Amino acid sequence: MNITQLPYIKDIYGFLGSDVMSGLVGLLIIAALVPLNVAALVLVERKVAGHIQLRPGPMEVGPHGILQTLIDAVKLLGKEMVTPGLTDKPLYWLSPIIVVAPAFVGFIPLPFSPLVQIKDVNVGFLLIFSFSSIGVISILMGGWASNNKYSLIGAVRSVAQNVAYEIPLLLSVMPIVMMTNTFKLGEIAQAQSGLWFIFYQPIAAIIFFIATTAETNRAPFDLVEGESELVSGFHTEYTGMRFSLFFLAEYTNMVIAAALFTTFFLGGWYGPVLPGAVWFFAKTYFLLFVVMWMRWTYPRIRFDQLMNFAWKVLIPIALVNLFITAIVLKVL
Amino acid sequence: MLTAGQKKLLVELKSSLAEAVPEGQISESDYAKKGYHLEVRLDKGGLRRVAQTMLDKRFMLETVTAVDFIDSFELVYLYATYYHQYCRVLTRIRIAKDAQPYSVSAIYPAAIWLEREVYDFFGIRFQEHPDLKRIINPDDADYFPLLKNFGKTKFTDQIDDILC
Amino acid sequence: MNTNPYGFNQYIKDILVGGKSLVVGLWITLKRLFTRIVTVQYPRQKLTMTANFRGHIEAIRFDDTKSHHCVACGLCARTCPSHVIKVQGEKTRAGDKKVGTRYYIDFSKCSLCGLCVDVCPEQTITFSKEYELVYYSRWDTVIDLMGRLEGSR
Amino acid sequence: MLNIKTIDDATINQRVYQLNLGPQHPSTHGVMHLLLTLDGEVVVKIEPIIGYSHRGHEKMAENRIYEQYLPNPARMDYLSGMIFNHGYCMAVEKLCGIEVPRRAEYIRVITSELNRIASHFIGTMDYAMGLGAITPFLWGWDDRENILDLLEMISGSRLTYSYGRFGGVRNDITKEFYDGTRKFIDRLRSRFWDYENLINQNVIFIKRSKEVGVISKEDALAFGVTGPTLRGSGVKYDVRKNEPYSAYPEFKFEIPTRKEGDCLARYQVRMAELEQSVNIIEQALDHLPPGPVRAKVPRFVTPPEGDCYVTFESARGAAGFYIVSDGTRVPYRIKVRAPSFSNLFVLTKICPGHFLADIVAIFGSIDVTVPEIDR
Repeated sequence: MNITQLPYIKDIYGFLGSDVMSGLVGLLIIAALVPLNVAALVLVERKVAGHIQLRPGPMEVGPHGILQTLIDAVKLLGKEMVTPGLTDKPLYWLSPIIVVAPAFVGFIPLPFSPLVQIKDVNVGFLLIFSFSSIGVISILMGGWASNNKYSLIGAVRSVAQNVAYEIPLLLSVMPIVMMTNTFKLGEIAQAQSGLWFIFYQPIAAIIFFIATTAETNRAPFDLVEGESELVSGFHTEYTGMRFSLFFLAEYTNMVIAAALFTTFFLGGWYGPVLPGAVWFFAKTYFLLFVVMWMRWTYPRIRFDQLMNFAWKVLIPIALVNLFITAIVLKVL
Repeated sequence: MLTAGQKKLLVELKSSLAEAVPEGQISESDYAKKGYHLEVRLDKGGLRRVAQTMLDKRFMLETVTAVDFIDSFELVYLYATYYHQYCRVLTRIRIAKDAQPYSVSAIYPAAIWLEREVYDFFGIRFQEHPDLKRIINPDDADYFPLLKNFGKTKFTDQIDDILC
Repeated sequence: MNTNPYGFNQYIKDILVGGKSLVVGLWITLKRLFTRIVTVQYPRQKLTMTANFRGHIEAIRFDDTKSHHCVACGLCARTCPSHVIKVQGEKTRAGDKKVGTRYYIDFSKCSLCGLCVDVCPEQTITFSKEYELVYYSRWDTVIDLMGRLEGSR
Repeated sequence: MLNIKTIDDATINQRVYQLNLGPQHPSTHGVMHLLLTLDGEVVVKIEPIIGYSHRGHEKMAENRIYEQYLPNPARMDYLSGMIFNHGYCMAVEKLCGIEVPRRAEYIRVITSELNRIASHFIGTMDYAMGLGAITPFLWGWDDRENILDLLEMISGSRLTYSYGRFGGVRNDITKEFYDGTRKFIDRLRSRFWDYENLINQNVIFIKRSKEVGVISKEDALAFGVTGPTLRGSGVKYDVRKNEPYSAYPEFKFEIPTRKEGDCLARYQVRMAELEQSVNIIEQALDHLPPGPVRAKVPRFVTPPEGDCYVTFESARGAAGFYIVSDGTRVPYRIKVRAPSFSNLFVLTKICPGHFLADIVAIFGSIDVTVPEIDR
């Protein structure tokens, strides 16, 4: 239920109030807010990394380096977009675009607060996961097209990694869907008014968190652009704006992953006194801090261990968890 | 001030080396002044025989180097051990400028690189060496830098008479 | 989780011990997150060099002659490994010692080994505290110590 | 560890491709070029290509008198510059028969051990960074900064010290250095717990280092491997203990070794050596004898004709100077035995069969400095 679905809106605005327009307006808002959000996130990451490593992080631009990311964006805009020779031009040019597009679409079904939600798609759950898997194709295209052995290795690794972690991701969230028997994220969030689902499903929460970190190539699973092995993986040959598009997509996926965790396990917008959206963003940003925190603590997992961990640990545990939830729901 | 263990080891070494390389002169030298206990001076050959006995005595090939005495080269092989008391053996062999000694890389794999470096800087070609090519200098270099006549310019002559 | 087969409890123990070590790792980084920053923002704040710091060499101003004691003996020029020093001197009056007039060093080639400072019989050169040895052109690095002493050249 | 399938040459050149790890690569600790022949991600053959930072130290030695060669050793292994500097002075002193006063020997031990701690910090934390953990590297750098400040206090420079002179050291240690070292030792001891739990116990770190790059005792002997890399394989060889030189016989310290010989063992040996070095420094500071810091030595030494070989324990292994002198003031030939040179060559034997990520780990765990190899 969101603002546009209130009955009288349609007859006041007529065509303007229809679903299509609200979707468009929503997308415009996303297109405006998400890059700002990413800019803030990049700055927070560099500050957190700095303070963990006993250094202040960027301090030069603006008070306490606040405008650092904006200046970086301007610099990246100014930088020349070099296209190395012998690259597969169409794929090379298309890859950054395809990586960013699904990242924005992921915001539509997210229930920021009971009123603020672009469109409570009745298959919101599936929409986000299906669009997020498109990102992998673009990484493969980027890696293959830039005609560089390191990026090819990075791209091939990212495909295997995302395929291996898509399954535990979905399996760990199925118990939630079984408990609320709906795919609409709004209703899932609403069902947690009493007790948050993290207390019902702690194991599923941990698996979901690990799987999303691996899905967005972050922290101990950042094999795709492991700096110390593959120079910087699939986006080695990208410069200027194309490089920042990859960056944008990575951070947007991180935000979506954290937002999903809050809607599924941390009770979406429920919180004691503050309005819904504030609680939602507080939880999401805390989760993002945890992801950044993990990045600056752990070494990188080796590729075969990554696969063993997914297939031999996460998936069995997720299945067992699903099985137990099914029995418990049947019995209750 | 050799310890008992070292004395026993030196005696044992002398005997096995004498029977392995009869024509070489084996002399004991003062560790405090020279840094090595035993010096084996060869003239014709026998590098591989010495290397084999050293490996049997569990010595390590520490370094291989050459010294350019204007009319001839002197190859120096240094073996050290860490299993018994510490002991170091230096093997010295005088070879002509265009001689081609046998490589010990079959016995000590470490010698592959050590001998490549000696070739790279002195031009001494080792026979039966797996891949004798330059290791540090650029591959297409046609000079051997550590020879005494390499790089003799007016400037370096000037320095020599100032300093010495 | 590695390939060799082993009991189920080892499997669980692995996960639990591993999990604990991961959490302990997080706790350590959190602790460090709130400790004091140790870095110095270089262009904004500058560190003072210690007494023995070795910048490029400079002549000492003595109070008895209001200037240096260099007698242009050339020992430092001879002992310098990279031939960086050029000394010129002249004898003003017949009986006296020579007095150094020009003392050129090219500190881009100087390896700061301190041999010249040690070998100088008059102890007239020492290390300066200058560490920003950056110039736009190669020839700016050739400086005249005597000139810097009088502040003219 | 994967047992590499026996690939016959026919298929070898279809599926196998060559990858250049270096000379410009984030984790090659200097300009090192590893030419890898990969089958997928498994390494079939590895060939280190060296010579990028060759400056001809041994040729320089033949144009300079003994004193003028003093700055060179610190430029060979820049991470243990002090140790190499004292090593070169020891070699010339042995050649000329110069007697070094006890206080100078103690100062040499203190500064060498401080330099060893600083170098081990780089070795271990750079290894951790090779695996992807960037934070410990910067913590290591923070601790190393204290050592560099201490050494700058007495020697005047941070990396390429020319602090040793024939017959002792250039100047005496100050009170400030004495107290600074005491404070540094207590601070460092409190930090060991952090490193231990963040890295050594971390399950990802252990999984990445266990059974990776195992060097057996026979390989180590055949390839002439020395230093922490050798002690990781269970051989108790440390020149400070086996061939005691300078003032080391007067201190009590043990040689840490591990049996497994894999990357984790080498890492643990280096961390354990940190504690041993701290003990040595403490003992040396406790009984620091008074007296001169430099023996009476002529301004330009002229050693007698002959040759001599002196070995000492640098942070990477048993380094050595072989000096041939012809009685003049200019050495006839100086050969430097670089421990990294032999330690690096072991890679060609132990790397095939590992993954690309392991190569970076093994290369980091062997801890070589490139200028020392190229000399």
